[in-house]
Amino acid sequence: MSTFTIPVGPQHPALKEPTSFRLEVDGEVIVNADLRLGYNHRGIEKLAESRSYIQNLFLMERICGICSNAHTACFTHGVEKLMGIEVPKRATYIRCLIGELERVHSHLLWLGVAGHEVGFDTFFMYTWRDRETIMDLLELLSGNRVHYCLYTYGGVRRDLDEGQIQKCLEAIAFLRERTAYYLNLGATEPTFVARIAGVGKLPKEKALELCAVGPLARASGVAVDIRQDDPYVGFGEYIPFHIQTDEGGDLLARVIVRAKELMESYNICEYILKNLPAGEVRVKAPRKVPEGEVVSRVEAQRGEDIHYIRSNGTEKPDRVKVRAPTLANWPATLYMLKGAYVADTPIIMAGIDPCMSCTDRMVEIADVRGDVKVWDWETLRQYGMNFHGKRKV
Amino acid sequence: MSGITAEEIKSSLEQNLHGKIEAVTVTAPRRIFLTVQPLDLPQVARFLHDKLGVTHISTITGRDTGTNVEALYHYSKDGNVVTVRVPTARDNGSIPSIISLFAGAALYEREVHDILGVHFDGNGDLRPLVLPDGWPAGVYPLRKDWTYNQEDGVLKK
Amino acid sequence: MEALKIFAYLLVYPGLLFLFFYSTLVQWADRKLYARFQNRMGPTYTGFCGMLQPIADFIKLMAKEDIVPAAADKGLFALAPILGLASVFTAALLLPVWHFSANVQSVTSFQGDLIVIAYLLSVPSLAYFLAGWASRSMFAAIGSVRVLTLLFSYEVPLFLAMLSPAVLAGSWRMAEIAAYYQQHPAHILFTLFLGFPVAITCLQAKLERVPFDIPEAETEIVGGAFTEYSGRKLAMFRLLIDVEMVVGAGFIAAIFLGGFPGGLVPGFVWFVLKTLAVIFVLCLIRAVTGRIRIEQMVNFSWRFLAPVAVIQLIIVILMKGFLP
Amino acid sequence: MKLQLGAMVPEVMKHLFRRTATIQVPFVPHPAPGNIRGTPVMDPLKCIGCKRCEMDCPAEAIEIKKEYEYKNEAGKLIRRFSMTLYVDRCTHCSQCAESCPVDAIQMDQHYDHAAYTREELKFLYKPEPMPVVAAQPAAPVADAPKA
Repeated sequence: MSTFTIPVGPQHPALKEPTSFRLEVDGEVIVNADLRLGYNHRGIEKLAESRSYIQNLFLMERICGICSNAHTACFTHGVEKLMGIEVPKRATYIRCLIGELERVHSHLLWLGVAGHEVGFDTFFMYTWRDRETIMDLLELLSGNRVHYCLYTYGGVRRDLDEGQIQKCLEAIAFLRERTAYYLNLGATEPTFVARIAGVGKLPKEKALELCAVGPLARASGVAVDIRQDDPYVGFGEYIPFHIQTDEGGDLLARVIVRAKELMESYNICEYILKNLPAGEVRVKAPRKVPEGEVVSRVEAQRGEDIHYIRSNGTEKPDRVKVRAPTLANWPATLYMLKGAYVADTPIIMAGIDPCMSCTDRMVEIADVRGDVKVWDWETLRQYGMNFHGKRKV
Repeated sequence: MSGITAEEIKSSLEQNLHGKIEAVTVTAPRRIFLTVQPLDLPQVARFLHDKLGVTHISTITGRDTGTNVEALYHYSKDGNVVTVRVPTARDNGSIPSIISLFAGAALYEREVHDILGVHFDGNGDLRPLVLPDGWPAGVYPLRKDWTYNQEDGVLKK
Repeated sequence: MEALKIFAYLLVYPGLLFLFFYSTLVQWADRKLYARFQNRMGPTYTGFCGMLQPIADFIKLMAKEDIVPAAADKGLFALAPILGLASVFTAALLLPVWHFSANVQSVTSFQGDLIVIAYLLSVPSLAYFLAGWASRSMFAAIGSVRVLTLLFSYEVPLFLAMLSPAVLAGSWRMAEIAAYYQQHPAHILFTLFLGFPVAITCLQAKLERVPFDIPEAETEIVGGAFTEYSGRKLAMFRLLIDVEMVVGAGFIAAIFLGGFPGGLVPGFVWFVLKTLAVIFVLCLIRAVTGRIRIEQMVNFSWRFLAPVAVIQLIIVILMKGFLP
Repeated sequence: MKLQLGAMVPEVMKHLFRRTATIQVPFVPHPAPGNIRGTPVMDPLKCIGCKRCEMDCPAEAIEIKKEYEYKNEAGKLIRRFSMTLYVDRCTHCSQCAESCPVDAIQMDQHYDHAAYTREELKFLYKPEPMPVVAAQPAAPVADAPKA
């Protein structure tokens, strides 16, 4: 039987963000897969070169909505190294806390999406409902649900008070119980297990060869975690951390690794909240950054996030390179798709927790001060009527 | 935290690849920078892969220095980042591909080719990855002489 | 008077009018239940507790632009929803709801109507297949192939499960099966524990609901056979699925749960209660499972559903020998 | 772990009779936590016109303009500035409030801005018209549409 090609994307219900796969299928089995990125390219790397460091702080946050803190953290750590400033200890604790809370919200989101991709919508609804707890918490701590804007050069912008710490501890106790339930459910519900066990196998050698990162690599038994290998914000130094891996290499292992990481994050958060040192939360930072170059890495929720920053002694960086974890995981995804069933495509893709906004970073940018093309209500209405009038509908 | 340290990597590189590498510096804990000429890159990459056991390449950064273009290969091993700087010419610059050793680098090479116009010899698949269809050939947005305003309407047919 | 009765039977109850409104109500109940299972609200704004929401959706879809793909087979594309809808409405007329007495045969109740209704309920699946095939779209093509594969996997267990009550009652007529259960209420138990679950599972597959919504798996193949449908035709398909749900539930209730005794008004009440009970179970199944793959479905139905239905049949035949 | 058919049934049955987790926003008000970062509000009396907010705004949503200057009775030169805030671009990051050396910009609690045109989302904070006679400056007027 000859093969035929299915386009998955740029718009497809399985993809929450635009990207494009071309799957060559033979019946229900995929024989070849190809990838095209760039639908979300916003030119952030180019844009960063024309913005000051303070503006870039917020620009980096907007690379992605889910790992907003990870990118800012990575960028800020790098710039602080260039500036040569030491961050107060209380500030690093709060930075670590917000990073782990973000990981919790992202992993809960992923659990829900995994459920949704295999048609288990109830699982999706419950995990997302419980994720709201963490979103409310983040809003309470930082003033916003998604873009926390908590990082600044030399520390954090908001301090924690006693009431907030209490609320955090309560929420974490609640989420710990729920996560245990989901972990149990994910491993016992037959239809769910049937869809994830043995699906999307990625052997350890392949994970190493294709440079997979994050939970994907850890679920294949590769013990890489930037928090352990290349510690930042005090991991391993004064904040205890244990790497979580699984040998399965399939989607079930990825679910388990993420659930275990959730538990580990709860432990870290509780440790931080109970051992928060007193003191300042920020020191003054210069506006100009001395010349130099730095490679900064952070373990984002999806894996290793790496920034290369080069400064030239002015207020604006010379080059900012962002490599988000999703891009590193695409080769492994293409490998996993070959030989899989068409029905497993969405869950395999979702298995790496893809984030197109992170992957693509560039598009034409209109000068916002200039003539912004605006479609007002009436023009839109007229356009619609003309469009349908021409087609005689 | 365990495993090889930055200083060990540095001394190992200096001993074994004498003459091939320049300016090996440890700028910060676990950060090594070195410069390699394009034609020596395969040998350095092979040394890193076979002798030092580096399997992971984090990314390839492309940078326009104004006079030439350089690609920075960020290899990662036990928490150390070995950044190999490979300078090449701005026009028709080319660097040997490393995808036979590091299969994961294929997309990074495509991306650098897209945005800076560096050709990677040996990578057969250098189709546009991030730039839109219909992007004119020979226009590389991340070069310093490219600005948004000048390319206004670049996509209009 | 008789003519009026037939007219009312065709158009009012259980004909067009009742089926339309009742199926929208059932859709509402299904959505609301599903939402409450998921700790959500479900339809809220249209009518009392959002009861009119399905009707509003229907009207909205009817008013939408009707797009026919340029490459599609236009005749077949338009015919498929009408074919499906006609067959389920016809099937509804065969349900033993109103002026049936077990002794009198009529044009809507005869020996073998059990088989006829089962076949009429299979026609929608064929309509989905034709719809997907006529769309000439990649996703629709995969969807329609999956519709047929699914049809082959659930149809046999369903027929086997249906056989047991028929054998028990010794009749191929739904009214007589229902009457048999009404005379021997305890005999419901014989088919309740094996045959009924198999039939419910197959009905779930027939209605293409989670965990068997493989042909229209939204996250995999967009909308399956309905990918290219829009406007009026999609509205017809949506109505078709709801009516099929009502008829399917009524059918299961008639042959497994003792029918709808007592003439017009009590029969109506029984009909609503029993179909809603079946739909509650269907909705619960939908809420607590994920979608399985097509080859897992085939495995499941031949390795599990069909043998269970056969065991049920053997039990019933043995019981038949011992019963007075 | 052992597979268990219908593992989620107890959970969903329990929730059938519970209060829903969702509410009917916007018909039922959903209160934001007290320290949410809202929209910048400017006090024209305090502004010294250093334009640091304009420089640091990552979305380029702030425009500071000099309105007028005059000498008051004491002979002191007084400059007054207005701020135009393009709320459609504002990312509510509160960097402006942080950059301001005289605390002329504060964040309020409004976050739900929606309008049919961009003009409605242009908030103008300007000082009182210049006093004809050099008198005591009056209270400022925030010429912002009511949210």
